[in-house]
Amino acid sequence: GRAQSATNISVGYIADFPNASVLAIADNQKLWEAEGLTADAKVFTNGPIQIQAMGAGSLDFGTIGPGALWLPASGRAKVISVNDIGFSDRVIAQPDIASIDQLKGKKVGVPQGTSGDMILRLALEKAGMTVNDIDMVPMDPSTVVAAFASRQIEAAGIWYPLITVIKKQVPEMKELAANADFYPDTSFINTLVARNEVVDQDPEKVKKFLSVMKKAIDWRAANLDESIELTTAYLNAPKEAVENVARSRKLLTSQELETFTKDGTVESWLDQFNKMFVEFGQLKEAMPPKEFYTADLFLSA
Amino acid sequence: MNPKISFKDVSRTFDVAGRPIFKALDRFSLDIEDGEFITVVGPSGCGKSTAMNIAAGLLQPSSGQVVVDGVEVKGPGPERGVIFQQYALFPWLTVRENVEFGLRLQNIPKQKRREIADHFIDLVGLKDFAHALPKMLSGGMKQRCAIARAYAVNPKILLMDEPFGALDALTRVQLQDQLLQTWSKERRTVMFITHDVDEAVYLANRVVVMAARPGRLDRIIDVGLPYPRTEEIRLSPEFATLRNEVWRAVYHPAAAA
Amino acid sequence: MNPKISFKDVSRTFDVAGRPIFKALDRFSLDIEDGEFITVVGPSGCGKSTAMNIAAGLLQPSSGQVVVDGVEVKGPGPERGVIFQQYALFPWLTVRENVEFGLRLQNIPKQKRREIADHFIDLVGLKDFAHALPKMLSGGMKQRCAIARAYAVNPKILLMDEPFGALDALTRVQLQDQLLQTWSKERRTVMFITHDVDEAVYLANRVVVMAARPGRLDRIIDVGLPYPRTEEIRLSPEFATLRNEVWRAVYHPAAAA
Amino acid sequence: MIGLNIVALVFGLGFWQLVTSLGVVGLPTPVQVFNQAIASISSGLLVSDALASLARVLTGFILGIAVAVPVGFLMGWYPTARGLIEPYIQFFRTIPPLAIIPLAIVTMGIGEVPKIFVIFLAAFLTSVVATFQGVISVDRTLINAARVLGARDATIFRRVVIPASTPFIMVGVRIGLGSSWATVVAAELIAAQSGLGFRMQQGQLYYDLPVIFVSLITIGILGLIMDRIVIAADRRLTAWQEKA
Amino acid sequence: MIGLNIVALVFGLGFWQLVTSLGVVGLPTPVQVFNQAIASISSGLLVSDALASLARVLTGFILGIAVAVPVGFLMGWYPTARGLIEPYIQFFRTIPPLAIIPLAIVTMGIGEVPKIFVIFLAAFLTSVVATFQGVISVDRTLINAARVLGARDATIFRRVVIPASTPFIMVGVRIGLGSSWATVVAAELIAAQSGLGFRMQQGQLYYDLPVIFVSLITIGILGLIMDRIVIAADRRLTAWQEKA
Ligand SMILES: Nc1ncnc2c1ncn2[C@@H]1O[C@H](COP(=O)(O)OP(=O)(O)OP(=O)(O)O)[C@@H](O)[C@H]1O
Ligand SMILES: Nc1ncnc2c1ncn2[C@@H]1O[C@H](COP(=O)(O)OP(=O)(O)OP(=O)(O)O)[C@@H](O)[C@H]1O
Ligand SMILES: [Mg+2]
Ligand SMILES: [Mg+2]
Repeated sequence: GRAQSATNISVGYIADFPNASVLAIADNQKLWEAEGLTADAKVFTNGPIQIQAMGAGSLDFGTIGPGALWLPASGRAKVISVNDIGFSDRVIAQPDIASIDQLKGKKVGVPQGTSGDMILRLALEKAGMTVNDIDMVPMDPSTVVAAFASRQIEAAGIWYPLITVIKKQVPEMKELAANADFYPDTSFINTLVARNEVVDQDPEKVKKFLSVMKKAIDWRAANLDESIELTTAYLNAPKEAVENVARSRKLLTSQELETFTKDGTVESWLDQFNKMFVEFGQLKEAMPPKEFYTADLFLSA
Repeated sequence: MNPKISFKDVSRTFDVAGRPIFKALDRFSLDIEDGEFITVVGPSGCGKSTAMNIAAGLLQPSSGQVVVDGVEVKGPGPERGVIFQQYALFPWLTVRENVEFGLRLQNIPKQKRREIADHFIDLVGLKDFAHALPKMLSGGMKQRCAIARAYAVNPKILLMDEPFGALDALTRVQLQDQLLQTWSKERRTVMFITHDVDEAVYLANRVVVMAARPGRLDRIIDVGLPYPRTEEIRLSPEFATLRNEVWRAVYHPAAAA
Repeated sequence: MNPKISFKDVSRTFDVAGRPIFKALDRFSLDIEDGEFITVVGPSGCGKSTAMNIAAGLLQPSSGQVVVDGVEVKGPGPERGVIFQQYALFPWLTVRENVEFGLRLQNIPKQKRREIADHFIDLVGLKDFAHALPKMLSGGMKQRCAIARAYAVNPKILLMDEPFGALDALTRVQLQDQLLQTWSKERRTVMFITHDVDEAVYLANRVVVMAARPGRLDRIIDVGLPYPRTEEIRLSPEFATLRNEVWRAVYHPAAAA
Repeated sequence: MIGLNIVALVFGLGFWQLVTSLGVVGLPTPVQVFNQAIASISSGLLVSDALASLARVLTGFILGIAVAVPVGFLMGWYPTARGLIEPYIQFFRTIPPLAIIPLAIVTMGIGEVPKIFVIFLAAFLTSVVATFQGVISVDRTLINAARVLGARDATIFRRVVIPASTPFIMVGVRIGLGSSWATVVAAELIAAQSGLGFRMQQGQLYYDLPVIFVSLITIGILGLIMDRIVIAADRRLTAWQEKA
Repeated sequence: MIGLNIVALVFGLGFWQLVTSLGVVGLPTPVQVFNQAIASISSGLLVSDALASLARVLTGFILGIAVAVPVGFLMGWYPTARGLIEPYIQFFRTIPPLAIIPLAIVTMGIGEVPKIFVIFLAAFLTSVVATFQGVISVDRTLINAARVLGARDATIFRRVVIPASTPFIMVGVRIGLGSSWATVVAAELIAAQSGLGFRMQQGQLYYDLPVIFVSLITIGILGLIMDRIVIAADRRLTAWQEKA
């Protein structure tokens, strides 16, 4: 039976390990009940649609990847917590290309505005190049797989588990850059976000939600194998793919996140992204992280 | 007494791109009395159907007007029954449903509707084809179905465009006599187009002869023969004289005005 | 000499769901000699059009066969010209284009095609309407256009289904005489359906009388009158006798076999 | 006909098997897809997805047709209505459903309503054009015949225009049906929790081709079945036509 | 008619202005969009995008129609062809263009070919249904009339079936035109460097609503203009019809 005082919340997520695991754990460990919450979890295919749904008042909380961070940075939602850090993004190339330098003038496929796009730009920057030096071909993720596997493009900014699929077709492919190359300065963080109105009008609700999430994050860090099991069942997804992703990520504890929040690391990550968004042209000007990351709520939850 | 139908200087032109304006009907004037039977004859393309369609309210005159019962015709109405030269059956309805179409619109109850429809279907000899779709009918049968459909709504005025054109001689004579009978019994006003001079004389109070290029009224011939018309009358010398008169009128028209 | 067209025990049934099989044509046999002019009369719905469509190759017989020039008919061909009861003009072509349609298929050069088409358009009195679309024509004009179209391809066999049904009396007589003229001059074989007993006798070598329910051959009446047929012949007592004979044959048929 | 359909099917499967076993493209083989289908069926997911999508498509599609027929009539019959409505119809027909989604979310939230709306729109926009063309192609003689028997516009619409333009409406219905199914994938971007389009997108997340193919083929088969039903209805409704 | 169109337009703009100025939905106002349009025009981007998309749509659309008409004829005329082809057509009609794209890339690369192919497919699949229905709806009497004049199948197709089914083909053409434009956005997912659909996706990426709207409206307007051209052609081609 539902507790008398239960508060209903709606939570959006993307059906992959980093975004769904916290919800799977919260369900399995009955963490919602403990906080008197009843969560209605809704699956989405990407972050921006969750933010749109928030704009329409249909969603309270969501989980988004780094590519969608410009939405909170332009005031459309609030970041309430970091979830984890991804290490699945790569710049990959056909077997005959050995370094970023050799990408000059080559066709590089990239899903624009995603973490794949970011890692490509970071890698180019590191090699002293920009996107103008390559023939950047914007395409959506599954198209990148098809195009790379059939050797229509020479390189791509893309991520696991899609790279697993590509590897089956092109076993000799090269990985020219990975998230680890830029960590910790640039961390491809997954974040939890909340609708602006919820943060403004019902901070208690946010705190309750955050305290559930913190517990789930800790449980996940401590019980990775079980978390993978739970998430696989929760998503009906192929176990292998979930596992590969799960093991590639850096799973922080709430303790660590609190520390990073206090010492300004989180804000510097967000700031790092803000700069990128402005550079890419996605934002004309970004709000300072202080205004869209609710550090106080996170710490007090 | 006012005429039932009055054509007042009705003209109709057709404007076909790239050619001079074509006068299908030129200042056509005609009064048809209540209860009168008028037949219209004239060479092919002289504007007979055009005149009738204007009276039916299906075609706008370019100038002039048609007045029915003192009111200018603005559109069609069920008091003016029309039989079209090209039948115009509803191909998705059976013979009976076609005949019942007009009755439905008058909200006649099902039972009654059925009765009336069956009566007229029988009258035109389509009893065994009540359930047939138009595509299963022969040319003459289609025409008979159209006749039954027009009769069924019992209009005070009947505008008939070569209604018996596709019928064999016997059926034709039967339907002619049938038409004359109900006409006299129920005091209908009939405007009947035909290209059969015999038929024109046999049926009419007056035969209206039209001429072509431009389509116009040429002459009106009074048929002084008594009703009911019989086979005897058809064989009489008076009939022969009238027939010749109409024939001559049609084929040696006066010069255009 | 072999007959030009030979109907051999031709039957045709129509299977309309939910009703007993309908015999539109029942064991119809008829030999038409080369150069013969046959007219076909009979009550509406007796299978005249059905028989003709089978000869044209447009309808499959349920049993039996039609043999033309010693070869079984399997489909239509330009050597058998057809005039349909419902005209069947191509609505997107002008009168001239309709008439030229068959000529194009024979790869006749443009100039020549034009000449032939204009000749026949003139023949049926549509000279001024060569550029008109079918929708701009009156009923009789449409029929005349269909006639011109069939004549233009100069077929050795003409299958004509009530071709003059919608024409006024004068045009009709003109076209009858015209038809007889080219028929005798160019030795055509003609099968001509009509519901006009006068017309049937006036044109034919032999009049084929059909009966209905089931549609079948009832009787063949030899018309012993000489060609060319004239107004005089039409008014002769022999003509009147034949006419009465045909009339009686049509309307008092022998009982079904 | 069914025999030929099966020939076509077998041929198609053979071709697919050939292409994939040669390894020319990175596609799953028919056997892999079949196995995935079995797995999806036994887990019950395929059935629940199919039902979810079917419910959306049916609702959106039927609503779309039901609105398209009278609107098409209005446009065909009253030039004023045509002048006012047509630009919008033409305009929205060129806009991809993907572009409508943000608007649908903003105005209708993320429940079933916006999903059905997107499908409705697809079905409506295609059918309305066909109905309109049907209405203006109705033989004028038949309309005149009805008018002289005393029929008013409403009656003429119901008893003459609709039956006479059934062949056109059927074109709209069939194309609309295809569009509805093709749109269900886009519609299920809107926070669907199940459905064939949703499952396909999930498959795309992992590039799980067998899952994608099972969804696509199920959509294809359901579409095909519904199309057969429409054709059967069409055959009954237009039995009066003299067909070539 | 044009007058009414303008009334409709003004009304629509007014409504849009009203809704946005009330701030009920997060949409840009007409003025904002207009300013963006001016900016895009003066930067030359709008014109080059429009030309790029137009070229793709025109090519794909014309090819689609050109193939659909004979295929529709084959299907309507020869039951064997129909039995073999129809299941595929029905099947592919239900599959969203987005799902075709990876396949198109594998087989056709990332140049213009796959983009045009996707548009071609959209136009073809809708038109073929309409043509097919047109072919089977042709009055049998007209076909008979041609046959007795000596016409063979090829001639009947060209000189009778096509003109007689123009009203149907036009439905296909108009719907196909809409689909082509609606598909251009999906097609330009395939590694496009310019084009209205490409620009729209850029806009979506940056949530730049004015840019999205300018693209959408340009697509709508170009679609509308092409539709008017089709209608004008239709009017010429079917002037022989007695219209209601
Ligand atoms: N829609 C139209 N466009 C152009 N001309 C037309 C149109 N309708 C009729 N006409 C012309 O008007 C004239 C009269 O046509 P109408 O149908 O009234 O003739 P009719 O006397 O009924 O002839 P018929 O006895 O052959 O039926 C014809 O010459 C015809 O060509
Ligand atoms: N497609 C069909 N389905 C069912 N019955 C048909 C079909 N075509 C013709 N019939 C029937 O066959 C019979 C003969 O028709 P046909 O057209 O040959 O008559 P007809 O002698 O030409 O008559 P008319 O002089 O009226 O033209 C009719 O009773 C008709 O109902
Ligand atoms: Mg007339
Ligand atoms: Mg007949």
